[in-house]
Amino acid sequence: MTINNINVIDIIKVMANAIAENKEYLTELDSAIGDADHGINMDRGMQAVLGKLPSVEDKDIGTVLKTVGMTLVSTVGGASGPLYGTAFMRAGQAAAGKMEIDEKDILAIFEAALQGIKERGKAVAGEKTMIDALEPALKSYRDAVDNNIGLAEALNRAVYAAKEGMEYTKNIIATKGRASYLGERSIGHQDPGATSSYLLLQAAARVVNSL
Amino acid sequence: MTINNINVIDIIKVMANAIAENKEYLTELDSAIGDADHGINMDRGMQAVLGKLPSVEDKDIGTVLKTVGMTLVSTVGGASGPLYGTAFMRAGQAAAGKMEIDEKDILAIFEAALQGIKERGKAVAGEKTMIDALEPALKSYRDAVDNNIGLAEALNRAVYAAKEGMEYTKNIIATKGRASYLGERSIGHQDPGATSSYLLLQAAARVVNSL
Amino acid sequence: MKKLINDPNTVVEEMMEGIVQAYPQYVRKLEGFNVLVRADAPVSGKVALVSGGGSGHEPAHGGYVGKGMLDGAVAGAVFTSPTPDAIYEAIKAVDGGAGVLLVVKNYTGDVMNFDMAKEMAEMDGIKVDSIVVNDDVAVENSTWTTGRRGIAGTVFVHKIAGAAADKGMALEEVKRVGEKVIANVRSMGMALTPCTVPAAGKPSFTLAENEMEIGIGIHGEPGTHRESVKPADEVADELLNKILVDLPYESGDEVAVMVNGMGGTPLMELYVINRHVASVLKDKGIKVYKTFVGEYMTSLEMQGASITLLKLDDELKGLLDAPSDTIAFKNFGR
Amino acid sequence: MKKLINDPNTVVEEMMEGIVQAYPQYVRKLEGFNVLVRADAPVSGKVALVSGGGSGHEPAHGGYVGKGMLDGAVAGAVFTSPTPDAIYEAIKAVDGGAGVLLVVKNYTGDVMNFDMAKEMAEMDGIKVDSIVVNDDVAVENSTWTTGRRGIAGTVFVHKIAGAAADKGMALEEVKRVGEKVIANVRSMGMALTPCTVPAAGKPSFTLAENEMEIGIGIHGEPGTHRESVKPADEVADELLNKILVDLPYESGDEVAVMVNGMGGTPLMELYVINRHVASVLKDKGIKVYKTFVGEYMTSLEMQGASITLLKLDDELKGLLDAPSDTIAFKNFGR
Ligand SMILES: Nc1ncnc2c1ncn2[C@@H]1O[C@H](COP(=O)(O)OP(=O)(O)O)[C@@H](O)[C@H]1O
Ligand SMILES: Nc1ncnc2c1ncn2[C@@H]1O[C@H](COP(=O)(O)OP(=O)(O)O)[C@@H](O)[C@H]1O
Ligand SMILES: [Mg+2]
Ligand SMILES: [Mg+2]
Ligand SMILES: [Mg+2]
Ligand SMILES: [Mg+2]
Repeated sequence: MTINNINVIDIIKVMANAIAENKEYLTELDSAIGDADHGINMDRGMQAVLGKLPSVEDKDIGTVLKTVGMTLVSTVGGASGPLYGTAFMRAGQAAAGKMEIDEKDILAIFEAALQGIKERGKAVAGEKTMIDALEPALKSYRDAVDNNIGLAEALNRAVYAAKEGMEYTKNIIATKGRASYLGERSIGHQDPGATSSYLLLQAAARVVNSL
Repeated sequence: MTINNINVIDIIKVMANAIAENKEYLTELDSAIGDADHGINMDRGMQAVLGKLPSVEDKDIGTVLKTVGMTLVSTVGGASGPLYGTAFMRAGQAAAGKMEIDEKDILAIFEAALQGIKERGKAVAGEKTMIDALEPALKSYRDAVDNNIGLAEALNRAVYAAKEGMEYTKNIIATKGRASYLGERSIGHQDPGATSSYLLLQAAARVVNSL
Repeated sequence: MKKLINDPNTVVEEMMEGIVQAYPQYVRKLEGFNVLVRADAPVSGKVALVSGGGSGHEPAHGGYVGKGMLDGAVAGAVFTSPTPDAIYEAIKAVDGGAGVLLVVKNYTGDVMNFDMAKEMAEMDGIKVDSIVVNDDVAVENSTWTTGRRGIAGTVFVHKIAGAAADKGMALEEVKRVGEKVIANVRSMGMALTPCTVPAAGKPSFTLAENEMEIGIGIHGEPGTHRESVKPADEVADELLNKILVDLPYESGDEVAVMVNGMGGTPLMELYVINRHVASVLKDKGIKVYKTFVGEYMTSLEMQGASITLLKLDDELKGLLDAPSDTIAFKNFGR
Repeated sequence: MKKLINDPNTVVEEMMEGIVQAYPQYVRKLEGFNVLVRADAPVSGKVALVSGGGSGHEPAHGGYVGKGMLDGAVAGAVFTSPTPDAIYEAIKAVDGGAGVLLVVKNYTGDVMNFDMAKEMAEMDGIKVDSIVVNDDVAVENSTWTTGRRGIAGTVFVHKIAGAAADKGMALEEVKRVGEKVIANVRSMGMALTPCTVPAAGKPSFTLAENEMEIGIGIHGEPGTHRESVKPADEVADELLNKILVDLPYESGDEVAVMVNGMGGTPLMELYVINRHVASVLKDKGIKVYKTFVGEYMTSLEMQGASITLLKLDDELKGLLDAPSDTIAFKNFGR
């Protein structure tokens, strides 16, 4: 199965809606262990992205993703802006020139995105960040692709793993980002960035499932 | 009937207690139409007066009252400090040198005190101030003395008139003091200064009645 | 009541100590009195300015003691005017032989206590005069009431009369300049929340979550009326509408603007207000010569703001621009 | 939420306009960006300083733009670090040919965004370096965490590195001085009340009437722990105890003190705290060279305070005393 540039634009739109719908929820999560702005930040960024999409409607997937990344970098701010911005910019590099992508392309794109986040944030799994949702998701997705399971199902498995990773963040102490200042007190609270990562992946899977 | 310097000191003590007991009440009245400090101001002053009383224990009534006045001037502040301070200082002048005072002396003292308040505050009856308690009280007292009614009963009548005057302040607009800034909004609230005046007179009457 | 204090009964004394320990280069305290005077007081041959009032208006008035502003500031209990004896001590400590001007805010208590102090100092042969600031347009001006209150506009009086004294003007001249400021300055304030006098322990009034109080003074008193909360621009309009017509301020006038926070308002909000003030004045053809945004005359932790306009002529502009160096009002002369 | 604003979505832009309209003699705004630069930027041949962070910390950082301190200040959304493009524009606008030093507070977001901007400016051939302030002793310093936060001590970095640049020092030297300040400055804060981000509409945490939060940051984050409210002296002790042992500050040392209000605290209370700080330092034989009491690095309307100590040597003393003329930090050189 492949998806084309129009599908990718659809995915971005559904991602923006998912963030808008969960703006308050993400902010509430951030108020428990951060500074109560993650939903606001992400929504500001995704709304700006929506405004940029018409200008890349007929462009290749690489350009679309790079535009999303650059828009996030210049509108989100905070920690999540450079992180998600870098992720989408790297994803765009990995998809440069393509009008269509298949399971394998998406694997490369996903890998590049996560790698970007890790380099920018100098964090690894287990530090109570978005990486705790994304890394297991990527692993599940890679396993599924290696086993030639279809794109839709592979993405569903990635979403499932992201959800588990997101929930796992409740049990651990934050050692990166603002929540790290809380030490032990961060235990029991779900990481907002892991949650937004789960929501973004879920949005992607939904669109692909509906194709 | 006469009262001596010791009785006057007792009166001042009972006055101080009455103010202390009503500190919150007076402040609450002032918070409705003023700046929520009348009880605090008066109590600070009367407590300082209590501290000064031992030094005038065997002095004449004029000295006692003048000391009370000077202490109030230098510890109360606000509007009530100069007003009550001047009242007691003028009362002290009227009682200068006396170790004992009778109904007539007390009339002269009371007149001097009220005159002092009026001069210092440039206010007249009907402006929703302590004068609205004191002026009717003085009138009742003067009538009683003119009719040769005894000191205790004359004071009781003064207290009764002060109470009526104090209650009357609920019905009128303030045109002097801080409450005047409220205009119509001051109606319905009892004036704190009229209330403290009533309490002071009541304290004096109580002591005399117990003699 | 949540406050970073030790004891409501000693809070003013402890504050005074904290100020002197922080800024000995600016002020010293008179032993036994809550009075701050210039570190170098008395300044010989210069007219001295003394102001004061209740505490709780910080940085007023101690923050304005220093070169080019006040020589002495007398602090009463919270929101309670100081007593004559303390004011009298301040007058004696700052008199440099050229006389002392008292800058009094128009409250019954302040006026009476400063008057008594003036009488005491005059008996000592000190030349004392006083001016009474009454810039608050919220309160109707009528001969049969106490008249208008003095609020944030007082700071312009300190600055400009202080500069006049610093320039060596005689007492009569300093008084004339101070009265010119008073004649040309108008203010009005509002509050989103009340404040709590430490000794009282509870707020002086209550406001619902959707209410604000318009026409407040600076002592936690209720204002002239209560309204539903509105956007900042509309709040600014409401205050400006009363201020502008009062003097009136008209096209072609030049003004200094002060957007003053009541103590608990974030600076961010004061700037949002100033944005609208600037645009309204521009629309009306009134030129803004200089603007001051910050906390100048507060009411403890009250959230709210006041707007002050001062109409300027060349003399006032020159004195407003003159150097001042105090804890809370520094001007390099630009 | 009660605020004097018009719209949470435009509050930062409107604040920026309000600042520029109030103080055109100090700052101008870069078109299209929430960036304030010196009215006379770029200053040719001088190392330029750029700082910034989320909004809501006013007067930081725009209030420190001017002679002797910052050349540019970048404002993000409320409590959200600014984006690289805005920081990049600031760098370009203030570079006077001698290079630009970025003063960054140690938050993941700030560090990443400033880093990206630095990379962008370096691609243009601009010499850029950065220093990261991490003065908050509330947070354990450990190599496997993000490290300590930057809070009010940052203002001393602005002042002193700014003075170094103003004196004509080269980028490397300005950086060395800035890092010396960072090595010698420690802070810790607490809150009696939370604050509300306008776009969030409700407080970022809640505290009971008898609770306070210790070890807060400056973004309305909860602190390291919660306690019953205590008298001001005990609160000051609790903060000082962690600060003093950390560097450590010892008998014979000379320090600058900053008692900083979080936005909603009356100045009165800050002075009460300073009184105790001064007395504790005296008891310990630590000499106070200079004290600053006021709102320097705030969290909107939060009530609370932080204490900062900076250990001084002769070089730092000279630079701390050097003249500065900015909206919120004026020093005549005394
Ligand atoms: N170093 C890091 N690496 C990866 N993710 C991080 C890192 N630091 C923070 N995050 C993520 O960013 C999220 C917070 O984003 P946001 O609230 O928008 O920014 P800020 O913390 O600056 O307010 C956290 O929940 C966490 O998932
Ligand atoms: N001009 C005046 N003449 C007489 N009494 C006055 C005058 N002004 C105020 N008062 C009295 O003073 C009382 C207020 O005293 P207080 O609260 O102690 O002072 P302040 O108003 O300065 O806070 C009022 O309730 C009123 O009775
Ligand atoms: Mg956040
Ligand atoms: Mg009162
Ligand atoms: Mg009072
Ligand atoms: Mg943030």
